[in-house]
Amino acid sequence: MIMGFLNSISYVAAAFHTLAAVVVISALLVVFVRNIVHSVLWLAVCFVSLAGVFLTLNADFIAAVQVMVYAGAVCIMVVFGIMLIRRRDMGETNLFNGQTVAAAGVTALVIMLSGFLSFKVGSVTSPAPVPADTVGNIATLLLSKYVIPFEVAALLLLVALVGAVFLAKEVKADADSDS
Amino acid sequence: MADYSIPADLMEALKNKFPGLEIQENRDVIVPAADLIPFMSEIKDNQDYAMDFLTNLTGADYKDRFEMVYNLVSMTHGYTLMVKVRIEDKEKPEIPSLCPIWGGANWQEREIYDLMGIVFTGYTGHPTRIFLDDNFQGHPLRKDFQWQGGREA
Amino acid sequence: MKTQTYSLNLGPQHPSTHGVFRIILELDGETVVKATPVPGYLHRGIEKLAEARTYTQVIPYTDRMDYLAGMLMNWGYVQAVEKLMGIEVPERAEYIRVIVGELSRIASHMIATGAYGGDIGALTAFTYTFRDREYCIDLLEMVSGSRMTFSYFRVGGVADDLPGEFYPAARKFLADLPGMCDEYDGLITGNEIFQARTKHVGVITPEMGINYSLSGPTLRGSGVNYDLRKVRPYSVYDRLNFEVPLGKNGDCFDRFRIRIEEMRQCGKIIQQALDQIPEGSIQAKVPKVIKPPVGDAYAEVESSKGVYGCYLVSDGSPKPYRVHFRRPSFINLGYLAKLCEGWKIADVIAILGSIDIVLGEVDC
Amino acid sequence: MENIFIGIASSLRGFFSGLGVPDLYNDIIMLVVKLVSILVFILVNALWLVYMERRVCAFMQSRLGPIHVGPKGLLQSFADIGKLLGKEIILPKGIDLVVFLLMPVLIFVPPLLIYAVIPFGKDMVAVDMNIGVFYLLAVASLSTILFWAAGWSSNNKYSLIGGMRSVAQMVSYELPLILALLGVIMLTGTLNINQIVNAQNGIWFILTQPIAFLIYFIAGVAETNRTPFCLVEGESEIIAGPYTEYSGMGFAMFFLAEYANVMIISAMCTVMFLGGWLAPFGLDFIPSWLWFFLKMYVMIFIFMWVRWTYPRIRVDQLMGFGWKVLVPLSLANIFVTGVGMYIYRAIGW
Repeated sequence: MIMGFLNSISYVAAAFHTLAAVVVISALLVVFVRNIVHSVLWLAVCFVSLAGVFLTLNADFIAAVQVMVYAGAVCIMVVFGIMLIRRRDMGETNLFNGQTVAAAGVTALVIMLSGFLSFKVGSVTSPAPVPADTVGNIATLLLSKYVIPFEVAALLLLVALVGAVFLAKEVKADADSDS
Repeated sequence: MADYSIPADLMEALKNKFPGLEIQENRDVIVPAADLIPFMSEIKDNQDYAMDFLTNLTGADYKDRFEMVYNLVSMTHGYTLMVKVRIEDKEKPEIPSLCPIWGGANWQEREIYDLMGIVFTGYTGHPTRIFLDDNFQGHPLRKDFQWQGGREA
Repeated sequence: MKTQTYSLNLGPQHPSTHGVFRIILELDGETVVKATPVPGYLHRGIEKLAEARTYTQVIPYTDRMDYLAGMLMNWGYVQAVEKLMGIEVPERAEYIRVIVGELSRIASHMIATGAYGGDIGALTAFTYTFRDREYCIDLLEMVSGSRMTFSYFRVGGVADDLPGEFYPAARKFLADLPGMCDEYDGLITGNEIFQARTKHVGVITPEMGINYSLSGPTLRGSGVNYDLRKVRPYSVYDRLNFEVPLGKNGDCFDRFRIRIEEMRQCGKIIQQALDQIPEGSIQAKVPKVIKPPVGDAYAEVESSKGVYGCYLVSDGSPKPYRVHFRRPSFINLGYLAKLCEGWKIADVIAILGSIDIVLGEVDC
Repeated sequence: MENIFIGIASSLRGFFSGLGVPDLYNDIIMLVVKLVSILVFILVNALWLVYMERRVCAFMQSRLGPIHVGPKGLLQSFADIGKLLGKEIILPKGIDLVVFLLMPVLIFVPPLLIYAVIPFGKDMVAVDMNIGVFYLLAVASLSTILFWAAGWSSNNKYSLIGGMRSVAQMVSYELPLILALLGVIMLTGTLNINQIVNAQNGIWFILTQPIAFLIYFIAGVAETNRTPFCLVEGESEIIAGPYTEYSGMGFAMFFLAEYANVMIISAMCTVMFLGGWLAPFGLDFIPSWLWFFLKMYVMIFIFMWVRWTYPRIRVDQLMGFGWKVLVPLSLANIFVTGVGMYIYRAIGW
């Protein structure tokens, strides 16, 4: 009987729902825990499980990017942000402020909008199977059809990098640490 | 043993400048406490002596007085000189600090303050205890110090 | 950007403070804003203890100050007593003192060299110098029967003559010594990372070095030629031919390098002393109970850390009235607070290691 | 010999299908078997590496190292583990309890995930992933936040400094690490680790990409926090960095994870630059997995050699070296590789 039950469910679907639940719960915890460090750690959990969601969609490249860029790098950036907070005890660092109502309104609006859009588009399943070599396709697309946006993005990052170097230099003049 | 003390004529010049000076037979110099800072500045800055190196700074507790001992060396001439200062006030011993003249005096004065209880004046925030606990009572190197507590109570 | 400093308590239990020493660091990120050294965790009151002992009984206490170079500590004290009593030490005893003193200096510098490697992160250097130090300590054991706290010096001479097997063993050690120093140079001094870590770090200018009464390799690293063995030769150093290694920049690297060079010079000194050592008595005629005349005396020797002085006051009784030791490690440390400002935490360790302190001596 | 492990796997699979287990479950069982054997492999190797490190260190330092426990001291690591298991886990005041206790456990997850894609021999890879190299780099970057969280939760300034250093170090060394591998990826045109190994059939990439190998090696040392880049631990400055407050098995987990990471970097050096499990000079009679281990252990030995020879670099020098030397060098390497490939094709070999 158990065998029959196991055969009846789709493992991919089960994995998807589990991961989705983890994503939602961890995302909520990011907002609701009171300690901002815990919040960051939950954010990492959220990103990693989001990568898992991508994996269930056979988008392995995007999943790896998700882990690398978000779970790896963005968390590090948040860590740096935390270090700039002046508080001895991290216990009460992630609190609600007076704009709860406004934020709730905006959130509700976003949820409604995205719900409306997904309803309008409907769930579309591509008839073509997922290509095995996703990376190659992405590379080809990036360097042919989307070459101009790609280059513009690269330029933007370069500008950001130069700006960061410039800012760091300014700070140095203020006799700051280099961590 | 070679002689490294200051030549007699230079000593004479010092004696003329500071009448309160007392030169002992082994050429140690006893300086009145009031003359200490001018005397030390003189022998450090006057290039005839150039006593630029304060080797040793210590004190001793005698029955009727405290005595500060300063050993000076001249890097350029090679002279050595032992300067002594007598502090007659046993109750509240005070002497001007040499920190403004020699940085090396700082820790040695703190040590003497800590262990012997001689207060060095004229340098803000100085001296403080260096070895013993800040809450420690008394100054152990004084002859009248009695150890209270511990194993040999 | 506005930043906030925080304080970090370095020690008294810390792997790199060379004992129980504490520095309170005020840090901005990893940069030191203010450093406050706090000694005193090993203070035993040797100066007070000495007042209740006879003159000879004080000798073992001196070993416990710089326990890495016990012979030199003995030497400074007995020299003060001899000066106070006006004792002429026999020549053979003086040569023996030079030999064991320089061996002690080598042993101390070997630890300084190896431990400094460890401070910078090269732990292997530590084992190499310790391996070689064993040979050095073996020689001192032959002479005194002890490996660290020798108590070998006596007022007016030394406790015992050199044993027969000492001479070949010492000559073998001296033959090996340059090779050992070459090995340290190859392993540590020549290393690129080591040089990057130590060069131009913690610079002491000659003026500041003199002003702060620094001595020993710490001062000579800044290029100040102040070595008592040359400047005011005591014992028989005026008959021995050696050089005083000097640094140029006064940085950690120079202070470190000088110690290795000094080891080579020590080897030369011991070699000459072994060649020149005369036959004769090893002990001057000294009364059984040492009772110096009333008065005071100050004597100095060049220990491995710097100028080690002893100020003695006698009231004519068999016990010293007042003993004060001028400990080079203690006075060299007085400049640490200023030296550390503006450097990183890692540099604080490098600077502290380059001064080469022994806490037994600092706290006395 | 060559197919001993593959043989075991297929006979196991055959055994289960003989029992009438459906294919799907058989796949899952085989995956679990593979993962468990990888876990055992990591632990056994980490224990062996602890012993090896001590012996190599002793050899470098002209002493003997562990010789008393077991033959030639081989059981020393087990004795150590036994000792550490018996130790009390000390929980300092003011720690973040959950994070503090969780980190030594989680620290083993990234290495475990990475081993899934490493080919230990011909056809001996748990998961033959299309984007293996990229996956590996992505997962490897995860361990930094674990170090940081361990340091933060300890409520100790030394730990926190160590944690911050680990973040700063990762930010500066992840980039050259990836850029160095890009040269190889350009040559092969694939992210599949097996294909990269196969591409080295003619010539190992250490010969065609020597600069990339050097950069990868240096950045790899920095990734594993070993001397001369052991700033995160830096025992003469910050005691033991993030592990300062850990005792007993918690500390041992970090310790073992370090060796697991050393193995990963060595294995990656082997795979990307030293021809993986390919036999050099046609020495085919030695099985491929043995070749892989030989090469990996040569790399591990070099890691240890470096560790016990060099002093530690300073934190600002580390950043300067990463950003001012390694990153430009790796970018130049990519440029030269690109131009070289273009010329190569233009000549038409």
